[in-house]
Amino acid sequence: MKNDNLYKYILGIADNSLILGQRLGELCGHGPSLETDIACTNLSLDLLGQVRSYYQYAAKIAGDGRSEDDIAMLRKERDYLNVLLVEQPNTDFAYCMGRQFLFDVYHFMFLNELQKSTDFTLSAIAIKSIKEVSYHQRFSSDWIKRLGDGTEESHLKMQTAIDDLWTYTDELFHQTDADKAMVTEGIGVDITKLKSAYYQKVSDILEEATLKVPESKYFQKGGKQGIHTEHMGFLLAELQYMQRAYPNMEW
Amino acid sequence: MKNDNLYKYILGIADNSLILGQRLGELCGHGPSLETDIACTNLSLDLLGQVRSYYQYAAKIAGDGRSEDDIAMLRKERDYLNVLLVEQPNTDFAYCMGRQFLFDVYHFMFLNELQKSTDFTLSAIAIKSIKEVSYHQRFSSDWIKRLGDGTEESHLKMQTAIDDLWTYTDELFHQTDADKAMVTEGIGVDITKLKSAYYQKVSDILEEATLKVPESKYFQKGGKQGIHTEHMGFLLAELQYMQRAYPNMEW
Amino acid sequence: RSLEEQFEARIVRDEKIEAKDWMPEKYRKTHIRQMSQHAHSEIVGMLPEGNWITRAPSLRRKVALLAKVQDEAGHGLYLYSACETLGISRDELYEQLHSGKAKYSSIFNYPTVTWADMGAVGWLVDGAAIINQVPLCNTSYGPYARAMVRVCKEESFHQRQGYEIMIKLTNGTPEQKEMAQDALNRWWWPSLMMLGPTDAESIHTEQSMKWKLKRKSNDDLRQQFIDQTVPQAELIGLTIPDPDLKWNEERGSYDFGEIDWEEFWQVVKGHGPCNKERMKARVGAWERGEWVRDAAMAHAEKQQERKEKQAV
Amino acid sequence: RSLEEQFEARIVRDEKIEAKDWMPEKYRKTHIRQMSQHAHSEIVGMLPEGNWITRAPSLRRKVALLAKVQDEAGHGLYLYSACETLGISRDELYEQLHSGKAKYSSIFNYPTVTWADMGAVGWLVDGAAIINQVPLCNTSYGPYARAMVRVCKEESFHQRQGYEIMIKLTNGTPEQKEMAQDALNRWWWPSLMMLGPTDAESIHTEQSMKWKLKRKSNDDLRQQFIDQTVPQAELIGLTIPDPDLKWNEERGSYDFGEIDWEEFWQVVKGHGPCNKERMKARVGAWERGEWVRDAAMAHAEKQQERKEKQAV
Repeated sequence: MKNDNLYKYILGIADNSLILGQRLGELCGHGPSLETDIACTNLSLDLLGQVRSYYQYAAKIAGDGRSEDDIAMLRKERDYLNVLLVEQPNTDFAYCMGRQFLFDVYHFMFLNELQKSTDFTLSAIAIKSIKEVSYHQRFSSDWIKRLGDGTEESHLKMQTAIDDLWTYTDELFHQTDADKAMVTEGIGVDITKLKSAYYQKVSDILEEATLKVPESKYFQKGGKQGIHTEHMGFLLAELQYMQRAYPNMEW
Repeated sequence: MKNDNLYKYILGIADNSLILGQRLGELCGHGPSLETDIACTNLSLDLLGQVRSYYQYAAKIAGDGRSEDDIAMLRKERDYLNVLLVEQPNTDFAYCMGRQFLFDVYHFMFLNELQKSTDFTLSAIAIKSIKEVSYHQRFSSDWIKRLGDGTEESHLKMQTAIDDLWTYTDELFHQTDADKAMVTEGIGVDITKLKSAYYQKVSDILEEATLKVPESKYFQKGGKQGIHTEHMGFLLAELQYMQRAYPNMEW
Repeated sequence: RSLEEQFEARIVRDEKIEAKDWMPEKYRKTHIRQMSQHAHSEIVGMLPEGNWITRAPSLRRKVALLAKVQDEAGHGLYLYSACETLGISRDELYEQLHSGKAKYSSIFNYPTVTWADMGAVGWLVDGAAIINQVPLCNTSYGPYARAMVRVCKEESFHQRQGYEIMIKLTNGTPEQKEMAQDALNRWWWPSLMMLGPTDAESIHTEQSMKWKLKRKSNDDLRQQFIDQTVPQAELIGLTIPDPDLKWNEERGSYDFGEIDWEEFWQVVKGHGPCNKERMKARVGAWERGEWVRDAAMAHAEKQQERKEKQAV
Repeated sequence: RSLEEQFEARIVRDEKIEAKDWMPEKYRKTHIRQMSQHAHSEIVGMLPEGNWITRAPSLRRKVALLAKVQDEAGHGLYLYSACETLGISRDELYEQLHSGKAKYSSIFNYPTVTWADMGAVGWLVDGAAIINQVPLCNTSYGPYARAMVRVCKEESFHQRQGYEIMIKLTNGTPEQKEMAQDALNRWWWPSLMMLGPTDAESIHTEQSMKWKLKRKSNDDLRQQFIDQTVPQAELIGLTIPDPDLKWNEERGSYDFGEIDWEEFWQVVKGHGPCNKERMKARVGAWERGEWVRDAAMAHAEKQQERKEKQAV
């Protein structure tokens, strides 16, 4: 592919939102209250809406006749480039909100920079998306505070979730070759520069939520190289089911 | 297909064991003790072993180039003919044993008759399988008694499972058109004749287990017509994943 | 004139009754029952469609399905709120649902077996719902009537969306066509049942007519649904699974076959294919969510205290 | 001569020590540690392979995989039993595993990402395990030695089965070949690490050698594994992911690249990709199973009582 780096760069962004949107979609109708059900469906909707723009653009770049759905749903697990964080399961509502929060803070900072991309399409998607993501960040931060500074039980559950998910945060700032190439071309965001602000922001909110900022220095990685956790295969089996079972049809 | 009824008849038998074997396979490594893990894996192994013989025979009858795996793993959900009972999820160990027990008692009686089939292959499979299934029945009956007549908690859990699963027992004795045709030809088992002995046997064991025999007269059906519960699609998404994602390959 | 007479006169004049107005106890109770039943139906109705969110066949359909299920949650929310104006709390309403005391539409006790069911549910179930609900936009109780205006607008969008799924399938491959026909086969009769028991067996009707909680009989609504839906099915080449279905020139309506009322009552009484599953899902979500709701409450109280302290 | 001297002399004479024999406390403790670690590895090792049971690509492979995982459970069972002969209960052993006090082989903290991992795990992980374990068939403690004879026989079957999965893939489509190579790339280095830290960093070795709990150093075992495996990889057209790998004519062995010991220690210390998941799965199964085990116990007691009553 001529624009192989750009293509991979877009997938890296889109896959994060696709997989997180899929996880949120699983929750639908099973959340702790009607209000949270509506809100989580909304997050999923926003993310999947953004995802469509990215994959449509990726399809255009690939130029090999594949549609947005082909790209979103017909790759092998090893070809999905999302970070491990977003594929983590809906263990309980604390995990859902923890995962959301740790991603949203990154996502917002990332889109904020992507707005300045010299790539017109990416910049336009970022400008359109950032308002939504700003709301996501507010929503998940509020829940971190509510659960962290709620009851003893919720505090414990929220802390456990943050401790477990923390190990997946470092990967957000790992640069792939495609990332580096895109930074050089002025298209991509230099995520390494966001890292300290990210941990500052996250720590501030955790502290406000009376939660401890985890001290572990051990982190997991692999998603950006397509090496996922064992949860991913099952998520994909559902995501891809119809496209795999009924190939080449219109829906 | 020339032998359409025979083909469907075999699928009806094989799909029960395939889907139950798949459910048991999910448990592997997650059971309440190492001993039960080994035993449940064993049930799964026996069932899937039997299943291979049936599908190989079905493939021969179909004679359209499809292999046992194509038949087992590449049909659409609506074409699976197993009873609803066997697809019920592994809610807890009481449900697993309840499902197993309610199926095993039927399965044993069924194979006992199938041994007399005028179809040599089916009769041979039945003769080979019945020893295994006799063990299954003993194993699951023992657990019904242990859990029913164990602690207060286990009694309650076992009763709940039996009450819930009871609604799927009647379907075991519904005759499809293929069933009827096969009975006429001396190939198939007249399952309607097994019904009262089945409920007698099941009731005896439930009573021995100090459990109440459910009185509900409302039953569910649909599996034999390929109309499954909402659990089935997710089970199939996993079962079929590799065959769907990597079509026409040898493993 | 008595309060009751004044009240009835207002209804006859098509005036809206509002939450603060005097109303007979039976009016209040009947409304709570019907509105909560309606709200519960929206909430339980999220489950059979939610079942396909993770497996929707395209991103466009996934987004549309999410939006639809979200709308249903929204309808549930308006309707619970409207219900709360009559002096019952949301927790009480949930309690009635979870204990089985309150009913919800029986149609949601059928499983969604294939993707085509997303089309059939939108087309038929939302279609029947609209026929039930449009007259309620003019019902006598103000909060309910206003909620229904909003609900109906969205439902008719959902119905079109469902029908469009069916169009796409019937224009597709033979497999897709078969999937569409199969869905129609499975959803047709339950959709007819959705419009309620035959008039002969229907209770509460007269009173409800007076209060404009009901404006047509179940059988009339059913006929309307059939007359509207049959041509839609024909248009896209689908066959209604009723050998007795026949245009009756004289009546200007379709004659149709016998409904299996035994099945209807079995499902209503809690023995449909998914009654247990649906309740397990709702009760499970509620119980698993308890600590979350408690935390939110505790946090809000803490925040309030802090504010008060600052104010001092 | 002291008991200790007699004991050591027996070991030198290659006599087996049995459960009832006198043994030094340290011998007992060391054996409990090693045998339980081995048993735990079998049990935890069921998880990464169990992960593919529901998704195995053919019925034949599904049956073989089930049988393999069942064998592992069986190995766990012998080894726990052998361990129990030394006066520790199964519950205590589980407690040590669940609390993190006891270790298990670090290799099982890597995820099984594709079907080819079922091949690579059999070929490489079981291959390395056999190299570790064959010498233990002659270890001094009788129950352990006998358990190992049985284990090794099955492991070598598993290894062949794993290699056969790889052969099938490398003879398959380009996608399958790529899948096989990818699995080798991911499992090669962890497999080398499986044979333990370099001799320089290895503790307990001398004592273990004397007791025949260890007969070769980690580095020797590793070299043996590499020398055995490289030709197997070449035979099926796979490339070992080590640019420094080179046949050393003089040594008659392969030279190989630097192992990432930092990764090794990270995983050993509990921070590998799946450590948390594996423990959650084990602890979860144990906790969810408590009422079942309690019931079985209660039932057995009731049965016993009934028997006793009848006997009276």
